[in-house]
Amino acid sequence: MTSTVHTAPPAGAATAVVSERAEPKSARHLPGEASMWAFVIGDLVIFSVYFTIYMLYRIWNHQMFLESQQQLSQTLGLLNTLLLLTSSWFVALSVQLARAGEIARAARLIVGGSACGLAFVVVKAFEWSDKVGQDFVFTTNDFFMFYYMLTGVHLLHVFLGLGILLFMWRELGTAAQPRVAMLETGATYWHMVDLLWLIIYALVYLMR
Amino acid sequence: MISIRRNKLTLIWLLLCALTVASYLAATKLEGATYFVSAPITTGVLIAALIKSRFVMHHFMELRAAPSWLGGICDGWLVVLFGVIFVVYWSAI
Amino acid sequence: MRTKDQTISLWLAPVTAAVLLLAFCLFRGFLPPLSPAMSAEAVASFYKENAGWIRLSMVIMNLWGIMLIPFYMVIVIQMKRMATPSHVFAYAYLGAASGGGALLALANLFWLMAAFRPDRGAELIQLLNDLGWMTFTAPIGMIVAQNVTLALAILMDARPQPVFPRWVAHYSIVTGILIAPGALAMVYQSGPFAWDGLFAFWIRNSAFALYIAVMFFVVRAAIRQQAVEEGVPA
Amino acid sequence: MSATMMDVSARLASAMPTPAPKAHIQYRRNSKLDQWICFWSIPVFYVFFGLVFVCLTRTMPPPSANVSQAGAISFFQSVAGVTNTHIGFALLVFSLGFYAMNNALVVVQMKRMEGVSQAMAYAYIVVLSLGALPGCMFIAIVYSVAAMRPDRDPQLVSMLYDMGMLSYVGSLGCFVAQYVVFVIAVLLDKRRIFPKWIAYFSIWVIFTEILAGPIFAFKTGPFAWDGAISFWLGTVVWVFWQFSFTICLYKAIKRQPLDEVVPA
Repeated sequence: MTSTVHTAPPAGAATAVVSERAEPKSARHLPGEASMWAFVIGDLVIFSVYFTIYMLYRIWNHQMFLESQQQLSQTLGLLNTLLLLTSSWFVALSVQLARAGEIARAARLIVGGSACGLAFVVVKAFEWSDKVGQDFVFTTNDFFMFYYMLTGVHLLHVFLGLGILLFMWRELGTAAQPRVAMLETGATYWHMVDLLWLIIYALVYLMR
Repeated sequence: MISIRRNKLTLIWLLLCALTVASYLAATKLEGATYFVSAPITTGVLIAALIKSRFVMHHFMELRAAPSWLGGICDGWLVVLFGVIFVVYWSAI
Repeated sequence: MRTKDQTISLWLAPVTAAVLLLAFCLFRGFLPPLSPAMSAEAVASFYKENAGWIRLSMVIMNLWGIMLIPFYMVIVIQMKRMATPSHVFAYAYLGAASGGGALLALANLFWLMAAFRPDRGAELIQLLNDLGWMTFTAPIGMIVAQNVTLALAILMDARPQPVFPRWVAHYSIVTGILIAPGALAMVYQSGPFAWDGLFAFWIRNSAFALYIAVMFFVVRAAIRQQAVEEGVPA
Repeated sequence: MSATMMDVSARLASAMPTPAPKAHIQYRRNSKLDQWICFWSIPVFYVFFGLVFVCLTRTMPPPSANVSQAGAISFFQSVAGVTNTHIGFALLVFSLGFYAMNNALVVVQMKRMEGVSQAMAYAYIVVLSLGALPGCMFIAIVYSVAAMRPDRDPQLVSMLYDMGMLSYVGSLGCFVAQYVVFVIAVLLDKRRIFPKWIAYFSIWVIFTEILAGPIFAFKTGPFAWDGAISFWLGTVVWVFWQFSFTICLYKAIKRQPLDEVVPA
């Protein structure tokens, strides 16, 4: 057992990044881990495939998509978009403050961001149950199939993101020296969730 | 102490919200109660979405300070995705 | 004190073998095995006439067939005692053993389902019978993997006094080769490789039974060796 | 073979500074031969896998989910006429044993991690031993039974056709559990046995697995079992993941010090 210890990296790669960040640097800086960016780009590509397939089905049955689209609640869609934008704003501010050492304020902003994320989930649950109550379900037609699929897979990303925000909050609350790289990594994921929603909102709710 | 009120991120957030509300109004209030195919509305909301996406990536995800190859990849992705969406949409009208 | 449970599990093996042999003899479809060439009506009337015996034998197999797993796990533990570079083969053996157990349980259920309402349409009874036989006979990959990983581990065991003697490795491989033609039951409906054929039924199952019997003595010796090494009475 | 191994081990043992507590422990530190055997079983298994599913049995890409009973029968007749289904699945059930070796290898590497209990390693092997039955074995059994008697009642042939495809494309939980367990272990591991990015890549696979759930509700469109999203996108992402994962595994074994003692 003991022979395994000495082979471990001395302090972990993340702390090395932080100390690098601490000294003033004019050079360009990759926010968060490179591997998270690999994930984000791959996820964006996967979603692009969903969006493209959605667009094809949409033009193949444009009229039906428009009629079904009309059954959506535009107000709830707008509310959810504003919630996620606000949440993203809070998290972006939080990273900025954490970098400047204002840890307590940064933690409060993470709480705000999580609250907006949770509100998004609540609104989504209400919206879905309302639609199901009106007998618009996953198998109703192709539009609702895509509606539930796109918003559903996005919602799963939101759940994962809320978990990540929790870890960020814990990092800010408990670590003596919060790892900025870790916060940036989590924030990158959360902004991606926001970004994907902006496109889903335009494609599913707004476009005609 | 960093000010939130006089912060570039806050300005960006306000712009994003304004664009969102504008697209919402355009899509729901411009053309009456029944939805029909409308290239101007679609083009408008898609351009708004493109601008918003770019803002989120550039300022929230901090691509403006990131190595330029990463910004290039992300901008390239936006161009390709919205290009495909536009082409598919216009091919049907 | 780490060998008592192993000894108990070891002795569960002959008990299980006896129970399986009993179930095997009570299931009229094994002696001789039902032919894949039987018509649906013949299969249905077989189940109608022998429903009681089939249920009895298959419930016995259902209850006690998986009891071979503790014995397999003793082999895993003995594999982990070997001076192999890593325990990778022991874990492969463990995974393969659990996969194989699931298949036996599934085959058994198909036969029981066929016997549950034998007055069902003949085609349905035939289908359940086909599924039972195919699941029982063909998926030999897991058993073969068990034998191969055990053999490799034995060959790499660098202890001065190996846990299992080296001939067990060769014997495992031979048994694996004898069992492997069971997969051909997916290809042939008649002849020696059909599920009632010489290779896929008689040789496959006898090789397996003999292997368990031989392994009983081999594992017993290994447990005794462990007890001596650890200074514990076996 | 054994003589040379002991020879090598003796030389290595004498070169090692740490005294070994028991005589036999020094022998096990001499090579990674067993892990390499298991590693090379991965390409062997996937060659078999591709040969069986793509070339022989024509179940990948999957046949249409939207077929009549006659269509199901003609699938088995056309493919089974040349006994490809039979030979294919016989090869598959034979080669599935390699799969057990692949998974055991991941267990050994996961047990080397630090900051993670061995629960994740055990969970990994259990979910995959379970998953082999619905995810791979079941279609082999059911399709061989169907191809064996294509003159069965058409309803039954059609049912077997669905049973095979639904179990093969639709066995999701075992594999979702595999990826979740793997992600948790890799992200918590302080030694970085596997790089972080492979954990992130696994999250894509989790999401694409989840999007194969709708195959149980659709016979046409992107969510049918042969659909663009449920099958094609999921498969592309999975193949990409499997390649990256295999490379990571290779590097992990390569980097493992010869004298390292993996916890039992």
